[in-house]
Amino acid sequence: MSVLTVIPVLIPLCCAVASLLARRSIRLQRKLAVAGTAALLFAAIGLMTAVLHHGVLCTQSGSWPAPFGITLVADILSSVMVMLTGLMGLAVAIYSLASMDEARERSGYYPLLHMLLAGVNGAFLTGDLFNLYVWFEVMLIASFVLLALGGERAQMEGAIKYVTLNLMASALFLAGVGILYGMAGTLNMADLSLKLRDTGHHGLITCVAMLFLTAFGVKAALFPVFCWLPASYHTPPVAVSAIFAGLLTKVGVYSLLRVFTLIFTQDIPYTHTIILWAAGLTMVTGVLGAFAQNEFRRILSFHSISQIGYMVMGLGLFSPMALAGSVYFLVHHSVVKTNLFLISGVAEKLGGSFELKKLGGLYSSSPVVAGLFFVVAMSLAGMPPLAGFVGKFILARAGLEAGQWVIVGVALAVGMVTLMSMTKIWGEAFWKGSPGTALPQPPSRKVLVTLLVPVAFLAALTVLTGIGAAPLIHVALRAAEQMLDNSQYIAAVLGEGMR
Amino acid sequence: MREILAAVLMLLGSALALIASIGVIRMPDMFSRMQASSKAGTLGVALVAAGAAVFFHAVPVTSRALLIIVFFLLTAPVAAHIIARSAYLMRVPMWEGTLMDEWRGRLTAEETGEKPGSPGSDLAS
Amino acid sequence: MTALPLAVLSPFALSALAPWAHARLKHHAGWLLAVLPAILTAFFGSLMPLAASGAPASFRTPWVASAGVMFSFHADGLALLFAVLISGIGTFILIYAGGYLKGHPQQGRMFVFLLLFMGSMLGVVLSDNLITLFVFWELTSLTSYLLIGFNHEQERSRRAALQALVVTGTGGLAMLAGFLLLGTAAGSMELSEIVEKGDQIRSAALYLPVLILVLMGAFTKSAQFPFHHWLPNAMEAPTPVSAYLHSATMVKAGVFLLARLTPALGGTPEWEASLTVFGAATMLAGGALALVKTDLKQLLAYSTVASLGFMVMLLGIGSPYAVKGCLVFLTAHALYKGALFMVAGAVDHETGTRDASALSGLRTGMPFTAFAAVLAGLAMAGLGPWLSFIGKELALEAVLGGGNLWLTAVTVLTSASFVTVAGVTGLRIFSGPPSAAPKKAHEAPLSMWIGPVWLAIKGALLGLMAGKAAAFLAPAVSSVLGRPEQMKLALWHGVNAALGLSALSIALGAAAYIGWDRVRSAGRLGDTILKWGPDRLYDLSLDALSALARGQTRVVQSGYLRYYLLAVILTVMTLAGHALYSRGEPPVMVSTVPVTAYGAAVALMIVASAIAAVLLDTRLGAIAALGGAGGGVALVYVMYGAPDLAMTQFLVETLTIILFVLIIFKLPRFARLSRPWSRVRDGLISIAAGGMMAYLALVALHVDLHPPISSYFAENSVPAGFGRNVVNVILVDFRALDTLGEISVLGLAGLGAYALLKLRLSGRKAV
Amino acid sequence: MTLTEGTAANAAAISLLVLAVSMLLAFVRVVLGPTLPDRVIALDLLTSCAAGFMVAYSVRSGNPVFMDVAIVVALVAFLATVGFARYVAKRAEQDR
Amino acid sequence: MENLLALVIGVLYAAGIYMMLRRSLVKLIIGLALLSNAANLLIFTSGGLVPARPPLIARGESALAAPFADPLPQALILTAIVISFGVMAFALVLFYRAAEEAGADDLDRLTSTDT
Amino acid sequence: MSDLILSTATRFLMPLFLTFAVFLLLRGHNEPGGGFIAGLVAAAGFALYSLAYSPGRMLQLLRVGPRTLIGWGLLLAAVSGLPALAAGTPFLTALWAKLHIPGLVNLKVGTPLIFDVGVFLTVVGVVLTVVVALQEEED
Amino acid sequence: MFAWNMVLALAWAALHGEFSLTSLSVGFAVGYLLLALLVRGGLVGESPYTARFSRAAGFIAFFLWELVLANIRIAYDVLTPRHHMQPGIVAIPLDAKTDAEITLLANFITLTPGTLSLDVSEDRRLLYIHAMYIENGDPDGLRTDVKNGFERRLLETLR
Repeated sequence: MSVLTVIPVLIPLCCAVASLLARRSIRLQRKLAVAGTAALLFAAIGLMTAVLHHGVLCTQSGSWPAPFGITLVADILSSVMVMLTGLMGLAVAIYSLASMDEARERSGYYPLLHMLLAGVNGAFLTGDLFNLYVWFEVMLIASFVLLALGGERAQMEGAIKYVTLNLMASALFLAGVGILYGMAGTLNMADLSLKLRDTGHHGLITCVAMLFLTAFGVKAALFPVFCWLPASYHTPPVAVSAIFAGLLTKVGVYSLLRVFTLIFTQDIPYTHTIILWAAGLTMVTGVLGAFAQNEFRRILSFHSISQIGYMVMGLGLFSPMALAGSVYFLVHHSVVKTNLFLISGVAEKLGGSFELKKLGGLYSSSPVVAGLFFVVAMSLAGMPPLAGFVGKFILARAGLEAGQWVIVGVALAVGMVTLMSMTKIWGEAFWKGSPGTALPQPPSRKVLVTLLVPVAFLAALTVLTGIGAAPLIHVALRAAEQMLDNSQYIAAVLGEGMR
Repeated sequence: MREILAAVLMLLGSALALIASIGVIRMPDMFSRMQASSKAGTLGVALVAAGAAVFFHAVPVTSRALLIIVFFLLTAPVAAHIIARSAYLMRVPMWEGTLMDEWRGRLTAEETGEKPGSPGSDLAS
Repeated sequence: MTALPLAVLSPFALSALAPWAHARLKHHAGWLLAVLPAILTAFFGSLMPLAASGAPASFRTPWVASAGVMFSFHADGLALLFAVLISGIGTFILIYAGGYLKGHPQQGRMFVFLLLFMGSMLGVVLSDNLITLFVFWELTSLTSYLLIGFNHEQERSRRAALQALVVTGTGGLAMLAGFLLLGTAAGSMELSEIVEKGDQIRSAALYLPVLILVLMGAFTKSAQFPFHHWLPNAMEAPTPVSAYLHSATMVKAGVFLLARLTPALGGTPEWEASLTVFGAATMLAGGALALVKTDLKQLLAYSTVASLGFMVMLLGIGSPYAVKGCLVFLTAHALYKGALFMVAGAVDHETGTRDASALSGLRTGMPFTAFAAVLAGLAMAGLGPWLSFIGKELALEAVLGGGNLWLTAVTVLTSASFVTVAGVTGLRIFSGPPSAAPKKAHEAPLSMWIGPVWLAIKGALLGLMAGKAAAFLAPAVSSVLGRPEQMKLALWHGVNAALGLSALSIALGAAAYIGWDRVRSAGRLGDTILKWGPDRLYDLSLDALSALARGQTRVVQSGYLRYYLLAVILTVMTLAGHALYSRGEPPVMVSTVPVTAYGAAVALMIVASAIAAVLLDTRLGAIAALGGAGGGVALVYVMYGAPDLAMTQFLVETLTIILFVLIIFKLPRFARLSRPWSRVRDGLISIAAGGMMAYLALVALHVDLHPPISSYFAENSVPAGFGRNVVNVILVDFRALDTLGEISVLGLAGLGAYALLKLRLSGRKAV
Repeated sequence: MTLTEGTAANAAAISLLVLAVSMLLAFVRVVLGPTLPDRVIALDLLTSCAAGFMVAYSVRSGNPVFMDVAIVVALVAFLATVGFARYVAKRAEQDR
Repeated sequence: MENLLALVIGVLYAAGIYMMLRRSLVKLIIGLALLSNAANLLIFTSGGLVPARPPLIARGESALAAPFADPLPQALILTAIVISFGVMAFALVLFYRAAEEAGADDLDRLTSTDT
Repeated sequence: MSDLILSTATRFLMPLFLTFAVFLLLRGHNEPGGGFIAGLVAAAGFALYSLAYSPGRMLQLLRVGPRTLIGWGLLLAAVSGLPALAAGTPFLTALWAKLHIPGLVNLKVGTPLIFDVGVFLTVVGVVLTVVVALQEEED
Repeated sequence: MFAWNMVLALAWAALHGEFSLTSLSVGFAVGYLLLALLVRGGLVGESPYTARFSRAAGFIAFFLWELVLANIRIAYDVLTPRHHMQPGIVAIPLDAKTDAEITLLANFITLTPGTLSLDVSEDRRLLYIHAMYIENGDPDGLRTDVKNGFERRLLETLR
């Protein structure tokens, strides 16, 4: 049973190595990409079921008992996130088959993709703070390379900012881990939670919490440290943008959720108020940024920021409903944003550009793509009955229950502006007549179908999780309860037998 | 006795290292600085290592000390040589008191890129 | 009763088949698709007795139960009244759309959207749960966005569609917040329960916010002043859309909501004041502006705005007369306005113009259309023995009963305006000599005149058979008033004040009709005012938002990496510093490990190297200084018992230098790029940041909350790990997972560097 | 106190200081330059002194394990110098 | 000694941050290197300093004798050093390629992808 | 950079580097050393060779492509954790066996050592990949 | 070849700190493997080797003496305020032929007083050295010193 907590890391890791060794055969790598991500999804589903039935699962890697070795822990939050990784991985892997250029494939695209997934899953599953740093770095370096792979000028510019700011965040993270170890003498998160529990308003711990907040804030793209995201997300190939949008910032949010529910709960009125403020400002700046853009993927990038604000808002409100909203929003946003990026790629293939000015006429020429975009975009904008609405609704409800009127108002208003910029894309790229510039050679039917299969799959998912939101919300609520009452987590990690 | 021998060796070695570093600061041009560092530095470290060998008086330490000495004796001159050669080719300025240069004469103009009156190129990159 | 949700969802299901039907049957598909709403009309009609008996059909199943969301429907009188109107008019709209958009390449999509809209609208009126209602509410906004923008290649259509969406969407979001608060105040999300708890809600502290937020939603949807502007603009939509959404159904959703919530929220001074004031203002604005328009659809749109204001005002008054008047008028309005819009569409379709001032004498070319128009026009003017006449009488009665002179005056003026508009749209263009229209007028096809004719006749019949109408409307009135209410309708109430006022308004209207041209030229002023009206305001606010967005982005997302870095640094400093300051920082204690002279010298060297790295203006010099710092750090590791670290540090330092040296050749030289003041600023910030980290290091060193876990490693390394180098045992055994990740990082870095050097897609330098 | 006592240990402490000062002096040359080869030889000397420092520290602490570090330093310092020299030579070729 | 090392850490951080705030790519990367050194030293220092007692168990012994340098921070730092080496190597190549694509070392010329 | 003295010296130094590296690798469990350090030393040796001769010569000497080395190294490290799974214990649990050849070897051999070898190979592979790529870039 | 292998075996044993048969043979085996690898890679050709330990010992003694002298002289020059040196670059004709001979000679020259090898000419006939003390500005004396002192002894030892 507990082996399930390792499998989601091992599968992509092994696939990465295998693709690396098979670097001369692209065909093999492609097959491996789809098979590996499918297996990952399968394993994630297994993990999820197991966690839902048996409670928190963990593996003491190397058989070393909990605070000493590295524990891999899967609670509901983790398994939800792992499931997302599997989903996004599979969708993007299939999409890549048709969209990735051969030069990049030859240069190690697939191993990098697998490694990215391994890093992300590692980060989701680890129960050790330093190990979290390591997986962060795995994920980061994989993303660095994916971002820069190809070496076009825009990619380089984006990559420099992305790399520098993320390294800065890593350095902060590392410093925080070091100081925390110096104080508490342990790295296991459950152990830290126990050891820091009774310290009360300890200035230093709060201060370290702020180091973590900033470090994870950078990775999650929170205000005011999100600048790397809009600078870089639109530069790499679409499939890469998509997987980034789906997973990378989520790891930051996940870490915030984990750390600020498990470890730094000594001074909730102080820390979580700051988080709430950051969330509100993130929403506003992000959405305004998007409003100013005129390029498909840049709009999407900025929206990623504002949506991150929603996820973090749940953490700031710190109630079961709010945290459930965060979890739900994480899932929703991954699915939707990945999909929007994928669609932007299809639009580019059909219309020849990412610039809204140069796009047009897709509503008439490609109604299926238009329909898919509309559904997904409206989900992002929080239109009912799609998933985005449910997430926003739960958060708004939680906010009102907590009496946080301002943030709810901001969240709703931001939803409105999001809707406006989604309709901007819709109006410009789809409704508007074709601008008459020379269109590219349309992709072959086979290519188009391969591109649209993951898009349609994810779109169906966003509709389903909207209309049939109940099961997912149930899971999210259970996850939230586990977060708020971390005794289960701690017992699972520390209470198991010694070697 | 052994203690004292070790102490003397180490002090001597570190003194040599100090001399080397003073030489590196004081000497007027790159080549003479190198003369100071490549010899005094190497011997200095070797003496310190020898002092350690004497102090511990055990086979593993002695062999390690020997290894250090051998490494230094092997690498230091090569390092000095390649730096000096590159520096020369780069036309690092020599001390004004330099008496002769039998190499420059034998390098063809094409090899050196000799231009009348061209000063040493700026190496401060 | 599961038939209820099935009925609501059936249009959605059918919409999935519509493209297929259209592909097979082309424009005839409208006839086929119209079967469903016809059946639905009958179905909803059949539920009416249940509602009248006080045991309305309902259905409830959990949706998102944990968040209090039920998928529940409740078919009381009010809901059924609307449902019948929606499906009934929808039947003819589908048929009409088949003819109107004949041959249009995207006609299939029109069917899809219309059906989707119909389903959403049915959902709005039948929902019992607030959130379910909201879901359908927003769906109507969305579908109407798609419908208004149907002529999507035109900029104006897109603008109108967006405007409608933005205005109604904003209101919708406010309403969502209002609903959530309402649910909190009432302790239930089910409307059927909420309406029972009126007193509890009205006395709750949240009452005012709930009221304001809900009104925001209702007013925007129902185009109340000052949010009315989207409705006339929405006339960019094809006529079936205007007829359906913007006269008969969607715009009435707001009225519906107010009626629905009257038992819960109504009756307070706040309610009354806001509804009557906004309603009256809307009536005036709509009525006045309708007079100065010549475009048939614009004319009708503004009069619709005025009608909506009328209904809102009546709900504000809230007396039984007013409610009855409101609902009767609403029904009548839906019938005649739908008919008139379809007429206008048919005229446009056949003649190629909608300019009322340019059209005349169409009766000969389009007899059936003219018939419908005249009937509907009479209804609109409140002249004939039609249902609308009864409604107007009731309304006047109610206004008089309220005793408010202003409202009375407004009502009369608005009614007069209706008369004029009715004259123009129902009479003027059909009478007189035939005009020189762009196209020779022919009668529209059956699909396009059957609707208006039927609706117009229906309006007339309901008036003539007032008893039947009363029976039909009574349950709805009871729903709104929150108690069973007897209802008798009669055409003739005898001569009273209301009749007098009615006559006055007709006279005024007729006068305006006769002098229509003069009225219009006088109304030019109104046009100029309109330029600065809410429509303009909408544009301005969008521009302002845009400017704000651009400005903010320029500042925040400047593109300069160093500002981003500064943001990160300043953020962490502010947060951490404030945490220490406000949470009470622990004091710094003195060192416990004695300072050695050589240790100090090594420390000095690291400091000197770091400073040198900053100050040196040659790249390799700076790199050499970096090497010095790294070496110094390695010596610190040596001094404090970490040989493995020292080795690694040295090796890594050296290899880094090698890499630098290999690559530096290709990098440009240092240049002093930044200005002095920015150097000073950065210097100060970095010193502050460094100081903070130093302070943190010191504090952390002396705060030992718990002893470290390392003793475990010290004890188990040999017996369980079989290694005497504890660090290495940790690396390859205790914490091997870290190491696995770490070599993955390393491997990726190597591959990445390789790929980056070898793959150059920009073609600058082919390899 | 974990450090050893005795004549040799005291001498080691003194040589540690002397070596550290040598490193500092060598570092001064690294900073002063003026040419790259000057810096390189100074850095080379600096690493040699660091190796000596480690050896002396072994004596000071009575733990010979640090001599292994010195071996690594000795081996690897050479590599850095070769790297720099290579760069200088390339520059020389380029300037030619 | 801790005070002194704290000072060193502070200076390393300050220097690293200052270097990163310059406009030159090379300075940026040198700053990064200084920063990672600073972070490592921070971990090392805050884990506690024990002079001259490396965590090596003598032959024949089964456990470390009481005062010993904490091996865990050492293992962490070792990992961190290697990671930052990998990242540094990649960043170096990346920056080189960026300078090549942009034709300059000046970071201010690399602003086209924002907004 | 063809330099007679350097290249000759390299020929003598290379074996030393590599011997030392293998030495560090094998004893890393007990004394300072281990896969990283050994890998870095070995890589330094090869890098020296590459600098003194040429990347091509170095690759000839290495015979396995450095990128393949990375792959094998990662594979070895990852796979060393798998036997534990087969044995029903958590991932990366060490399995040890006594390797005893009378008069020659008396060692405990376990999966952590295999892991360390994986680390070694990866490190060598990475450093050489980058060095070679950069050197080729220069030319 | 064998000798070099032996050296590696010894180094191995030295590193292990125990000169037992086991460590020596393991060291030999490791060294053999590495060397075999290197030979196949074309790094190490066959190198002539004959044991001339006595001459070697004499040479080492001579060299150590020279090394000490060199250091004293440098120290003197460094520590006194005036520069006594008369530097210059001198070309020295070579009798040494093989790579190893030339390299060893150059290295020893670098390590001994006042001289520093700079380069070997393309045709391997000249060794350029930087000398600190060219007495009276006469390079020939220096040349003779080097040729008779170092090169002769070294070649005698090696050949």
